[in-house]
Amino acid sequence: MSEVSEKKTAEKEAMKKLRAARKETIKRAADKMKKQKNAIKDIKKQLKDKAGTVPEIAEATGIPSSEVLWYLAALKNYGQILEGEKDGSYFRYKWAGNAPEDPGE
Amino acid sequence: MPKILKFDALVIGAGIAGLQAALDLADQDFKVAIVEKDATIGGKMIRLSKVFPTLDCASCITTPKMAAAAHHENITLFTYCDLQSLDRNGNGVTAAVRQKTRFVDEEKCIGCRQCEYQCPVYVSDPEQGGFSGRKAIYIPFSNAIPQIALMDVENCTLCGKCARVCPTQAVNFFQEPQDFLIEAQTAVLATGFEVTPLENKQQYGEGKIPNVITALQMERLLAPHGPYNRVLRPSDGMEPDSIAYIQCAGSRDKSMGVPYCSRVCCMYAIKQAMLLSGALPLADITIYYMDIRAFGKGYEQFFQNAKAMGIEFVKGKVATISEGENGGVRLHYESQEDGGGVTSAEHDLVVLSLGMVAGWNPDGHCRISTGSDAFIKTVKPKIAPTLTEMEGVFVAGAAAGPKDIVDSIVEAGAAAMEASKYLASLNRSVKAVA
Amino acid sequence: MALVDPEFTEELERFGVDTTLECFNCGTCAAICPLIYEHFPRKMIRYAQLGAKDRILENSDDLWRCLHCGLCTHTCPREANPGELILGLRRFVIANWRGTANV
Amino acid sequence: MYKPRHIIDLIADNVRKTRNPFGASNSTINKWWKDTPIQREGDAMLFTGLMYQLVPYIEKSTRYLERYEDSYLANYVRFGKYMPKFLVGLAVRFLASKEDKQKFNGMLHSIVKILTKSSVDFYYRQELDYYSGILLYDLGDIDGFTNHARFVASTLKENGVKKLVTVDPHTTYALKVLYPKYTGESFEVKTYFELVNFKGGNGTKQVTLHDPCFYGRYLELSDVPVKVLENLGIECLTVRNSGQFTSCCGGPAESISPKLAKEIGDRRIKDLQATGAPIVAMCPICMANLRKGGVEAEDLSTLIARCA
Amino acid sequence: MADENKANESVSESKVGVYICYCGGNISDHVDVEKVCERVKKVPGVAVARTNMFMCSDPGQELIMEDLRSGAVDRVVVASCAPDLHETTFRSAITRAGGNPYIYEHANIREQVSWVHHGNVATDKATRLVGAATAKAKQLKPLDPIRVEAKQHATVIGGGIAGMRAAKDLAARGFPVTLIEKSPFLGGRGAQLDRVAPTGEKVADLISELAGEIINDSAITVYTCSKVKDFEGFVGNFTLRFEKQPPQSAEDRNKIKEMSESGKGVGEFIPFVGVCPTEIPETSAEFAIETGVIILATGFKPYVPAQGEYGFGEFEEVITLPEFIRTLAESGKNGNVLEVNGRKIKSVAMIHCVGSRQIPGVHKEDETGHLNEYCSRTCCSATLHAANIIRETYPETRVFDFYRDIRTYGRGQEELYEQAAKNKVLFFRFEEAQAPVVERNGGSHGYPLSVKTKDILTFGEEVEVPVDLVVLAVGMEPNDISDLVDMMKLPVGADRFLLEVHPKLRPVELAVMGIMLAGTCQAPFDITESSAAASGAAVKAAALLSRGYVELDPFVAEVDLEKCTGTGACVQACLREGALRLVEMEVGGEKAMRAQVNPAVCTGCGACVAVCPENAINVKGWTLKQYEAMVDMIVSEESAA
Repeated sequence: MSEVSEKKTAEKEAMKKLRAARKETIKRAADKMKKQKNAIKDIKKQLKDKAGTVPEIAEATGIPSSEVLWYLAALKNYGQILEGEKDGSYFRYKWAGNAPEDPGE
Repeated sequence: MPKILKFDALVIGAGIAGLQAALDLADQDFKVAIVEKDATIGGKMIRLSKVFPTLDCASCITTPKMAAAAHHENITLFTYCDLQSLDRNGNGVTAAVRQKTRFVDEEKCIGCRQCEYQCPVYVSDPEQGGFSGRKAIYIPFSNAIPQIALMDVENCTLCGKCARVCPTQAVNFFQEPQDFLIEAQTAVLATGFEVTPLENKQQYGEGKIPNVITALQMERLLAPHGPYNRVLRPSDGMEPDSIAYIQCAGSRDKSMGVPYCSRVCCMYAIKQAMLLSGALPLADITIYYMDIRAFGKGYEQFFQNAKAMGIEFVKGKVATISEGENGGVRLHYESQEDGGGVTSAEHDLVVLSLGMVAGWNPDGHCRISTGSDAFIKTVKPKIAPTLTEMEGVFVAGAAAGPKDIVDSIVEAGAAAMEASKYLASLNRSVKAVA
Repeated sequence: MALVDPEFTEELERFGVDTTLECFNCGTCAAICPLIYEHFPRKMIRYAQLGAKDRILENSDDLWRCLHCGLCTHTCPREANPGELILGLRRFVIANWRGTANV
Repeated sequence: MYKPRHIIDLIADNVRKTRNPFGASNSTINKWWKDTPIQREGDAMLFTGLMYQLVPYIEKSTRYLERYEDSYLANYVRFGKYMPKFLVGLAVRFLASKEDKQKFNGMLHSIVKILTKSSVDFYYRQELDYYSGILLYDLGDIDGFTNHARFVASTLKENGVKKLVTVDPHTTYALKVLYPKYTGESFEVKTYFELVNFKGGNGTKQVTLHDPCFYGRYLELSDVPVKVLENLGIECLTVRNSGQFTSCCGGPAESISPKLAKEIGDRRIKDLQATGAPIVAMCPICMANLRKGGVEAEDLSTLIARCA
Repeated sequence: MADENKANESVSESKVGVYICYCGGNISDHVDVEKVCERVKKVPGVAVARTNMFMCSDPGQELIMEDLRSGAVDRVVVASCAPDLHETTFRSAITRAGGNPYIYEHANIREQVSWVHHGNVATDKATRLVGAATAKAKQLKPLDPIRVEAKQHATVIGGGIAGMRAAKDLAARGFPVTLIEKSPFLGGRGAQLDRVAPTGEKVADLISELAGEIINDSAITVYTCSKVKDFEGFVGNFTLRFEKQPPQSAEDRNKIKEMSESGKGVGEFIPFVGVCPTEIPETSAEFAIETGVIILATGFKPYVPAQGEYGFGEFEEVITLPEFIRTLAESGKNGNVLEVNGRKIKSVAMIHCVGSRQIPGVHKEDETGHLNEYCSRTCCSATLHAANIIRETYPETRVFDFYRDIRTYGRGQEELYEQAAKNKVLFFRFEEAQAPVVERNGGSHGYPLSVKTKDILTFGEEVEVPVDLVVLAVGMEPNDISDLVDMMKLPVGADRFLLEVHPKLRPVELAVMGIMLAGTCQAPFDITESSAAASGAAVKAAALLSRGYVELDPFVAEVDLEKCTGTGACVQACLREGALRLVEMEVGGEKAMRAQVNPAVCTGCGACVAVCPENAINVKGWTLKQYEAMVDMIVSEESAA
């Protein structure tokens, strides 16, 4: 029992050190993650009720359209976005109803 | 003292040339080690959509060779490993190899991707031309070999979610690189190529003009599990009506330091054009070129078919690219055939047919020099084209100059032949001594 | 059109131009030239390659459109120095004028 | 478009007669030094090549030419050489405004200020400061250029000049690259901004730098002014087509086709205005041609002098 | 009792696993793969049905292996591309999972479905094909491959650079090699060159080196003046009969004459002839060899322009590039102007793509009705190389080059093009439909010929070049080996070159197992590429020989002795000599004649099955019962939509 907890403490210590050593990278990654979370939240909000095209989502969220497409591709990759019907030269995208929640939330 | 592993033959690079050379050696019952810098084997080819002139899907050809190598009883794979040095040593060669850190225990990982699903950070995915995101811990792609996750520490917040969810406790934040030696009697260099850097040609926008993409990026758009699962314009997701190819965007151009022809660009552009006209039947596709170099078996016929399919070929090198209206891309060129003079055309999506530059510089790693083109020098280019300056070390594929897949595979066989002859000569001399 | 006169490129060497035939007619110079004028400067270079002196003299005024800005020379994939070629052709034309005037 | 032959003959004739393309005496044109005390002895000679001084005349006369381009009057240009007053009279006596002359002379004064502040040991002798002949070279009159250049080079040599500080790209290119090739005489040539060696200053603002072709491509000097300004706390914004890929201001076409010059200039102005910051030039020809397109660019010299 | 039940019910108890591939979209773009999967799950005997993006990928194969290991399935059906691509991939996966590779059935739903049908029809057809495969799979029995010893010997046919390269490689690897060459000389077409592009090496040195190695290697037996007469056998056990005879063709006799005039002997390189490795036979003799593998290196011949093509045959001043190369090499330098047959050549035109890149409707077919639509790959570099030699050796001889596309693709070749430009070669570009015209010159310019073309580089204007000589850069055509093609049943492509199995998967192998191809009998190649192809072929041969045996698929005829009545109908019908015969054996205590199969020779064609009145003979793995099961399933409702 004590051996296990000792090991745990040691691990925690090591992680602490590692966090300190990688402080800057972690900060950068965390900032990026935060920005991503907000963007994904905004996109999700747009798509909750109705499917949208990239320019529509970009217009509504204020996120540049190239980034919107990137998020949609990334989210689609992990099953959170589905491609819908084509509308003119653009496709509509919708939030996948049964997809697991984004683990980051 | 680092551990020493012994093999008959060592192959550097697990692209199609390296895999073929390894298979041809292993099929003769030689023990082969493959060292690959990437996290997966398969090289550039596994990242392609379909391949000319047969239009087979690249995966259909590459995956079985990857699987065959991975499962061959005579082949051992060392992925995510850098070759530090390669030196002659007695009758053979010694390679110093560094196993880079995946931060995932390779023995324990079962490739279940739980870590990947749980990871909260999205990272631009180079495997998808940057058009999509993967996570900070990930498996390179679905048909990667081996199916082992790796961590991108530059984008990791050390939140620990991956470690908690891993069913085999494979995540190891404290992993260190491991150095080891491989001793072999012969080696084959199959270090491949990289595409010409975009920065070399300022007039083509240096990658900053929206909807100007590279041909390798187009491979991803056309590939079965590409970023969008279809061809869309990256600036806003529009399905393009007009697509243009700029040939010699990274070759035959002394102003960018690449005077030689890259040999594959004409054919891959034609191939992509054909695939595009299948995927987007209404789209106009134009290829701007200087000379179409369809030299291989069946290539000229492939080119003529493309013309017959309505793909437009325009003679003239595009001089500059600029941003057009509504996400369009404007090309400026001299129209040579219709006497039209200098003109410009606007397209929804423009693909740069970038060329090949050497993938690996042996300088500082082994005593092999390169030609003026920076590819590995061969010493008997005509009758023994895979011989290098180093005894017992042979070269195959694009490592010795731009080459298409067919030529690379054939040359890999030739390198394997040279290596097996070398092995046979050593064994005979050993026998003679005994 | 007139016969090809290969001697001309050697004649041009007197005017400081020795890369006439190094151009492989890709058209970069014409397209990058700020003038955006027909096939200029490649047209002139091609006439020089062919030795079409009469064409050069007929169209000689075009030579002076060139700004000597050097963009074509800088971007020429063959390093054939199109800008200097135009300059050399100007010299040839001027010598021709002056020579003719002397006759 | 004017007949190149007429223009060339006119200019060649002027240079032959008066050592500058306008057919006026150098002393009429070159007066900027009069109100500035500069030593007549030193290490390097300031060599203006008269470009800054000539620009007000060029500008006015080309505006005149522009008016008549493609009109029947254009043909009369060829009589110019028989009537030297055609240009001299127009340009020198009436057209160049005092205001303009002062402005361009002011740039030379700034350069003197910069060199002094940089502790450069330089001197000036107006009687040795000649037009370089570059226009003749550009127009293809290689004989005219060579004759003139030989004269200038030998005059400088005879007077013991070894080092030159130049102020504009055309003269710099002529002296640095063409003179050794065509006259056999070499000088150590530096542009004034290569000699700036002070830092600090009061500028935190941003500017748009227009690289002249000769600095950008022929002499590959574009990085230097950027560094100089950076040291003064001035940020140079990225301009589409700059450095080795800079776009011509159109100026060089002005003697043959002012219309063309303006067309090209207007396109360049679009590139420059895209950044939104004030435009800075470093060549008198560029300045003049940008101005024709409605852009009042500041000269690099006055900017440096102002912010130093 | 229990065992017996199991045996009887084995068919109905077979647990079939069905694995359906998306093939990236190749299949799934047209076939609703998931729907097929759902439907197939309902087919009796299907234990599991799964899909994957790429079944051939490692994770895809792992699905199959996992089901086999866990015992969930014992028969495997993969529905994917054509079996020639991946059947072996999946068989070896089954082997790795501990199963018998022949419990496997392949349904081709790409070439046979998604590439030719679209929409619901495609999905329905795919379902039926998968259903049929499943029905057959239930009936599959484990089989053992037929193992035959491979003769440790290789034969190379053709003594050019590729043939020599392959022979030397295999000998150095430790296998005895026979090299058969039809002419008296080694060196092939390569010997008819001088210096080679782009390295400038002398072929004399290259061929001398290779031929020397061949002659001095005791493991290599060279037969020149020899032609293959007869061929039989199968991989690992071929028999070749060939005849060695005194040279008869005019070409050979000329070369022998040149040899004697050169004063050079056996083993020495004679320019434009080659190396004679051994005495030239004076009498005919027949030989036979038994060999494990055969490498074909039968080479190419240069295209001969049609009468009047660019003035060929009409004007003596029009010659082909090979002729010119020889002329250039043999004309001693004599001043700054090239001389040909005493004629000063001040101006040469070189025309590309003669006999290559021909276009139906533009170019005329040859007398056999063929057009060479392919690019001959080597002519651009060879032409520019020759142009450079002219300009560098004879500065007063001008060169004019007429091309369609300059194809200097290889390492060091673009540099040749650039060098030609530096050497002041003047280029003209023409459209295929507006080829240059070679005409007698009026004589006003002092040149015998003129070449006129609409030049793309000059904005489509017509240009005229007066010349003394026109050199036609002729392409490559395969040597006529129709005898070998018939004898060995070799696959030939539309371009008349030998056809490899697959340009990437098996680029140097022919569909006839044990026969490889090397060099220009496959396609136009330069020397570098021919050498690489030859070594590539050699390594395949080496792998086959080093194993010592060959495993053949067990899909051969099998006689059910209980049903056989010895009618001999099968022996009559058999297409392959030695595959079937009647032998005397004891049946029920009496001697009787019964059919017997030689599995190594049988090709499993099934001709015997069709004629047996007793249904006593079947092809293993393709039995009548299995066929019936497939047909039943195809027409049944179970596999219908």
